[in-house]
Amino acid sequence: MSLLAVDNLTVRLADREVVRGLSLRVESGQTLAIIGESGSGKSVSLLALLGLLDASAAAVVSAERADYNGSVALLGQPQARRRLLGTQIGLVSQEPMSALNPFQTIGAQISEHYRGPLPARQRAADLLEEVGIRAASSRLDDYPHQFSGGMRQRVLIAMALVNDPQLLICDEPTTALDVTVQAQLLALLKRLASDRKLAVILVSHDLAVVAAAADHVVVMRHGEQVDGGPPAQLFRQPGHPYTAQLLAALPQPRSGHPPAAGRALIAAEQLQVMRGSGRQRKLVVDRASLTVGRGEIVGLVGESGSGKSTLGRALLGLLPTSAGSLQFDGQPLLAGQLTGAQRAALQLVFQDPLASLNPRQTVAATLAEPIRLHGGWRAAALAAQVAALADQVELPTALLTRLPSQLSGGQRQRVAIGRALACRPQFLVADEAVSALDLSIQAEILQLLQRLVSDHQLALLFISHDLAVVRSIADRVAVMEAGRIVEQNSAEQLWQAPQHPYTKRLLAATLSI
Amino acid sequence: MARRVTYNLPLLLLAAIALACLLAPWLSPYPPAAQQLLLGAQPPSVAHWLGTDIFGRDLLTRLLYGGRLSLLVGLTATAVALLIGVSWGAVAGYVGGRLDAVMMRIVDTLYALPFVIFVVLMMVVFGRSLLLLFIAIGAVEWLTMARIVRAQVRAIVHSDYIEAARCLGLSRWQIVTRHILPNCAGPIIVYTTLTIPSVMLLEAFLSFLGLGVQPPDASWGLLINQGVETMEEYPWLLLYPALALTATLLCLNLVGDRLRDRLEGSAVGGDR
Amino acid sequence: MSWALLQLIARRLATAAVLLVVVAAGTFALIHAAPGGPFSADRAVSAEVETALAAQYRLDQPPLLQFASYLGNALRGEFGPSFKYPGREVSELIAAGLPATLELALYALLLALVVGISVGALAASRPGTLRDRLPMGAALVGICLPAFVLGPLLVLVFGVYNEWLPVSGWGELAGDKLLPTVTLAAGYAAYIARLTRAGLREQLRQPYIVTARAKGLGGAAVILKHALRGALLPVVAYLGPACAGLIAGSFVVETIFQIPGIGRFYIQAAFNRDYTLILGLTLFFATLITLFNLLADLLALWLDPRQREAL
Amino acid sequence: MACKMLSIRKLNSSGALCCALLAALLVAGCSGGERRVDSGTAAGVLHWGNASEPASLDPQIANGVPEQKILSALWEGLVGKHPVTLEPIPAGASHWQISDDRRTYRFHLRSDARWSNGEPVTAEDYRWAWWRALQPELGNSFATMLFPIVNAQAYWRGEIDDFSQVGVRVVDPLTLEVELSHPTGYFLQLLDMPTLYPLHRASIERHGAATARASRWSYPGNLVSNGPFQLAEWQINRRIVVAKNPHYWDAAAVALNQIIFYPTENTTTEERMFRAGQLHYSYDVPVNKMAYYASQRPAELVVAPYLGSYFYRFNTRRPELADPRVRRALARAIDRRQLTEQVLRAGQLPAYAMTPPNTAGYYPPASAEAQLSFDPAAARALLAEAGYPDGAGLGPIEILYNTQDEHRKVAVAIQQMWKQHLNVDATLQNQEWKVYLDTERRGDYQITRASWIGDYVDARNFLEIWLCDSDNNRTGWCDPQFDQLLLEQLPAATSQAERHRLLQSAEQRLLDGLPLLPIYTYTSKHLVHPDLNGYTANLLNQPLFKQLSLVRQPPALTP
Repeated sequence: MSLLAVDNLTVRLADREVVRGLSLRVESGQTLAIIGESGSGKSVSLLALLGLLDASAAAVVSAERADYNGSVALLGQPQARRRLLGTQIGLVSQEPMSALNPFQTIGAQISEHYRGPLPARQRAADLLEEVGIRAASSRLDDYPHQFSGGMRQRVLIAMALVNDPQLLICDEPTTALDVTVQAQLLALLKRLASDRKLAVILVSHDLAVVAAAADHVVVMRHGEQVDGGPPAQLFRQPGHPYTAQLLAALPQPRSGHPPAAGRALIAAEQLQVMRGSGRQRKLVVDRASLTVGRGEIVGLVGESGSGKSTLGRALLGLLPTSAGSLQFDGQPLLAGQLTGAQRAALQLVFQDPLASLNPRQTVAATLAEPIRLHGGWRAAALAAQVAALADQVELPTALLTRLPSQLSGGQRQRVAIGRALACRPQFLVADEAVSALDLSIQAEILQLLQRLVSDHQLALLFISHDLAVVRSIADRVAVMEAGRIVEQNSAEQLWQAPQHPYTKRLLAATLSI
Repeated sequence: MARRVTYNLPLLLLAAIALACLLAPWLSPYPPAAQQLLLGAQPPSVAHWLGTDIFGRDLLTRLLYGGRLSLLVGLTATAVALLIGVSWGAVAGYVGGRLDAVMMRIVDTLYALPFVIFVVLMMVVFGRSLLLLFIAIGAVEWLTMARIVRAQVRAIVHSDYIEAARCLGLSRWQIVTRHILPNCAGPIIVYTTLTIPSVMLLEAFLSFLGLGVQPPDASWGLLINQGVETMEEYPWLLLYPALALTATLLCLNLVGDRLRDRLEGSAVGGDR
Repeated sequence: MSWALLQLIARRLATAAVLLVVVAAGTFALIHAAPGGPFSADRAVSAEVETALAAQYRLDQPPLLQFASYLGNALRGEFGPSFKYPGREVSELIAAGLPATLELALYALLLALVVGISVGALAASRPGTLRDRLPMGAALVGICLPAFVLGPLLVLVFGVYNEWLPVSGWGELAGDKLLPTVTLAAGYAAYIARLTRAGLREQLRQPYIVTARAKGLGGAAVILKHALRGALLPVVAYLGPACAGLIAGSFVVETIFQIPGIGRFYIQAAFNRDYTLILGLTLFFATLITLFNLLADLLALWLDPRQREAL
Repeated sequence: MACKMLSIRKLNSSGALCCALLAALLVAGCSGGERRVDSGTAAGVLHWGNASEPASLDPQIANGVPEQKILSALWEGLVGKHPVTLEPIPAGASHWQISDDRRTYRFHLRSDARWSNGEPVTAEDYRWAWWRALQPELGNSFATMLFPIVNAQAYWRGEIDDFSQVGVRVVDPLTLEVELSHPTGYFLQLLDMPTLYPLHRASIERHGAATARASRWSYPGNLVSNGPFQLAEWQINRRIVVAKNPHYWDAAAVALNQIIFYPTENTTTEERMFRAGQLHYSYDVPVNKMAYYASQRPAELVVAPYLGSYFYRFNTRRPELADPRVRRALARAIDRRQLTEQVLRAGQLPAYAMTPPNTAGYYPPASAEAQLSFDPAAARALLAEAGYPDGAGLGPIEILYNTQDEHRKVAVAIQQMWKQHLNVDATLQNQEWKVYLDTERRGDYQITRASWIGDYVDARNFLEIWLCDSDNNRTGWCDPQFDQLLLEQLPAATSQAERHRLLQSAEQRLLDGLPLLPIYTYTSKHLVHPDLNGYTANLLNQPLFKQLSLVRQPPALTP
């Protein structure tokens, strides 16, 4: 008998049907993965089942059947359902940075709802140990902000396990984490599932994660279940075009040889960058040397905090360097003393397209600003220029009058790229430019970037933590660890024969289907 | 449509009150100081819609003229607070670093000053000049404004779109005026709508202590204060001014709340 | 941590000390710039008397010297004799009025906090319902109703028309503390209710609330154990301004209810040009507000571990 | 009842608990209303509204009316005043003799007069007190009251160092002889003023120098007085309690056990206290409440003429006001009857002269009313005569008053009358008390509000402020003939009739010169509880506490 059996679940939020006809079966000791892009209703359906949607969301939830362990009707018996929460069912929710109460020690949070016989602190320490936090008992009185993202995710898992539940629901447990941490966490989940005979529901948008962890996969799109099956079978023979489409959008290793690199457009030699002020001032980029040539795409990989964004900004002349030399097109580049032409030639595309756009400016105004600044265009020609720019980044002109909040993620990123292009740049830094995007959109943006590089002979520094993406786009790859570039090679060679142990570790942790 | 009207009711009412006060010289049927001593303290009637005060002055007229003064105090003092607060907060927030630390330290320190007490003292010492009242109240209220603007600017300065603007090569001035200030406008407007009522209340408080505006001028605070003394004999002298003040403050608060909800809604709602 | 905390307190106290000197100087300049002196009266005081008095109170010395000696004495805790009340020391007057004022402000603050937070929490737990709209509407009206209107209204209803509660006094007749406390607290209770509600709504939107609910905690437990702490941060931040407001409010309430506190002294002292009393009271109020701000900051530190970390 | 209301309040459990705790703390019993007057009447404790916190209880420093009330309960001068007629009555002195030239007074002290510590009151106590009163460093603003005594003024000014040259002589412990520089009809009245009360030297010197202002001798436990009551308790801004003095020579006649004085600054609050049964006597009555008491509870409202004049000062140094015709025109354009009856509505009497009528039998010149009465036509004619036909050219005139509602009402009304009858614009300027005093003293005004409350019942007290070098004149008006009448002729007067005639001619000169604009004569108004017996209003608004008693009255029927 299934631990959790759901038939034909429907969720309406404020008169909009967000989940339609979802059916799930979860067995003990098995991991069920729900996969889908943002807005597909995967998280909502689970929260609705558990009654955890915000009261103000005015959710209407119905299902033909939603039984836990064959005994509790989740939708029909809200009191009984609440008793299950935290005892029989554990939830590891999204966003490890904010899913913990910032005002309570983690020890208190873990053991808050503990019902067992052990002393609460003892229990909390044991669990922390189990999820792989070292010196657990000494960290019980620490607050969430004193832990890293991966650690917080572990704390959340420990918290979910406190009453030895039978079902663990993990909502995007690894999304914001570095690859090495991700691998550790997935291993942990696997271990727990087998050790404790746990049933696990894993919600994710990452095919590779799902492939690595799940026994059974459900594919959701627009609130409906479109496909399902064991991952090995599903990913080999997709049952639905959408699944196939998702698979096709996975970044593929770049085929063909890189073009012969021309003269370096931007060249950094032994660059050092400090950040912060006063006592908190520290070296973030340590003696980094890097070149990017015209028409070349250089990938820069590394885990969070390795200094890759700082290096990217330093190369753009946005941050002062404390040592080393930096040349652009043969001319020295000094932050704060850039000529107008240099400023225009060095542009940046950000990770979060929404945050990088002024929320009060329309698309047209955003695109027009750099044109007006650097071109001296006349008003009549301005509209045409903006339209041409939109065309270049494949943005429908109908969207020009909209505000960023009225656009989709991919459209926003196109606007951001268009804005950078408006300056007619020669060197572009894309800082995690596709990390926040859904798989299919990510593929489109990557294509766009590649086309622009070849069309305009741009030099592109592509910064990402996602090695698969870098491999799919970069000609050359530099690996950063703790402020230093530890290895630099052509993409092909790097993947085939990594030299540095860190590179090896990174590659080993990378999941693939 | 009807929903829209009820939603905008506070704003409409506010506009009506402000307009009526503004047009007082043309709207009011009597000169503001015209007394009929023999007709002192008449209850509301056809000739005097809201009755007359103890000097036989038409209360409606007094209320309209008083509203001009109260609103003027509210607006001017808020404008002073706005001017100081926004520039202070914007400079501290944008420049950041040591200057920011020093400027905000000054604000923190000034917070601990008994400003209300100073206003009282100043009103005692320098007599009750309206101008001084504006400046004094404005000088009290700018601190919170500076904090709000600074926090907002700080958040915006570190946002990606400001970095993008800097990367595009915009000058500081262009960045501040085109990108930062427009995005601070929301909280500034909201706080402004909430400052006006608190200023008007402060003026009423000073009136209670006998430190408000000078007769024969009257503010709502002064009218209420006089009304309180005769609330048993001539209740309308308290009722209508209190109603006018409370309604105005209520509307301002409601408008401020709505604005804040809208701004928060747009910031959160766009994301998902 | 505690070392950093001590440092913070020491730094704040040092700033406060400087500030108090500035306050003293400002007040001193202000009152001496005011027309009219402490001894002027309707009935002309003859020149002989005036000189004799000025000499007795050292008003014949240059202002800077006067200020310097005042500061020196103040450091020793001597705020000088009152001008208006000969034979009374300023510290004696403050000591006489302080209990009532402090008690009044404290009760009002307590009442405002208890009522404000519970009403705000109640409203936030069921947003949009009558349980939310009714008290919040009342709170909005409460904010807009000045104490000098509310006070007399309460007095008339509860003290005069129905002789349930005394109309004046403090600690003399049974129940005479109730009306002044309610009068002073009403506006703050209303404001705190609004702050609490807004803060709670904000906190309840945070992801960690879902985590708490996923533990099987009920609505009340989620609010009390998890959301309230964060929601109280704005309330705590408001305590500083509230303290200043309560002191100003005590001027009004003490007048209406005939309460022998120091608030009543202040306005009188300013009108009477009782230089030493004004100075003493202003300094005292400034110290009180400064300390209260510090207390509020420490409270915020206690509530919010992240702020503690940033110390 | 309040308890019930609070408990009904719906709050969540923890909130309700806290609230209940707080309520318990605040109500502490919830016994319902307690009427202080009822318990007070039963215990012989009089609850007395007394306007403000006394600055001091040193009779030679305290100079306010509220202080004077308390002092009169604590002390007794040589001679008292009859509570109705204000005629001199024996007090500290059982009898006295006046010499034929009416310059020497011989007072025989009661042998049974005692200080509140039981020591006898002696003539030396008076002499020493008067010596102290004449020390300038004490800052006694009423020292002038002693000036009728030979050489007192010279001593005070420092022209004489030897106090023995001042006309006060201790004949024997129970006999005090006073020599005046010229006959002074009102001298006996002065003896009832706090400045002339005897002082207990030992108890004063125990607490510091005799002339130190900042002395603690006048605090409870330290203060030794000779009156019907002694100081029992002084809680700042809360209450002053005086208790019956067992050593008082007439203690048997004193009915009250205690009087509690409350500093009721806010008259609105005071009235509510009275209505709620917290006071037997109110210091004042809010104007707006007059009608209610007059019609509903007339027995409790006591309104009586008061020895005080309310007037405006003209600054005669200002060119536009230098012409007496302008001043007269302004004075005649005021309808005082309308002002007092319609605006002020507290029984004030329209005034046409400086001195209130019937000031110890004195009346202002009979022609005064005719000269200043309301006559718009005459006023306009005068104005035209002075060169301002129909008010033209007489720029806006500023009326300066100290910030207070009552003054504003009068000023607003007068402003309107001038506009209506003379077409003269007036602007109103109010200043806070001390600022107003300063402005007035510097002569930086056109017209100011002013008032004068009589210290003793004699017309001279009202007229002397208009002397050329009087500090209280402040108008720049100076009439040598007026000075001469008051300073030279008046002291020489030999009979009451002659004296009154001289005063009348002086007042006539004043009204001819018109540096002032008489407006009304004050009234005193109080709310008096029916239980309070023996209270009668008088011209000086000064009760005789030893005669008051409290007797429970059946509750008045209030409709």
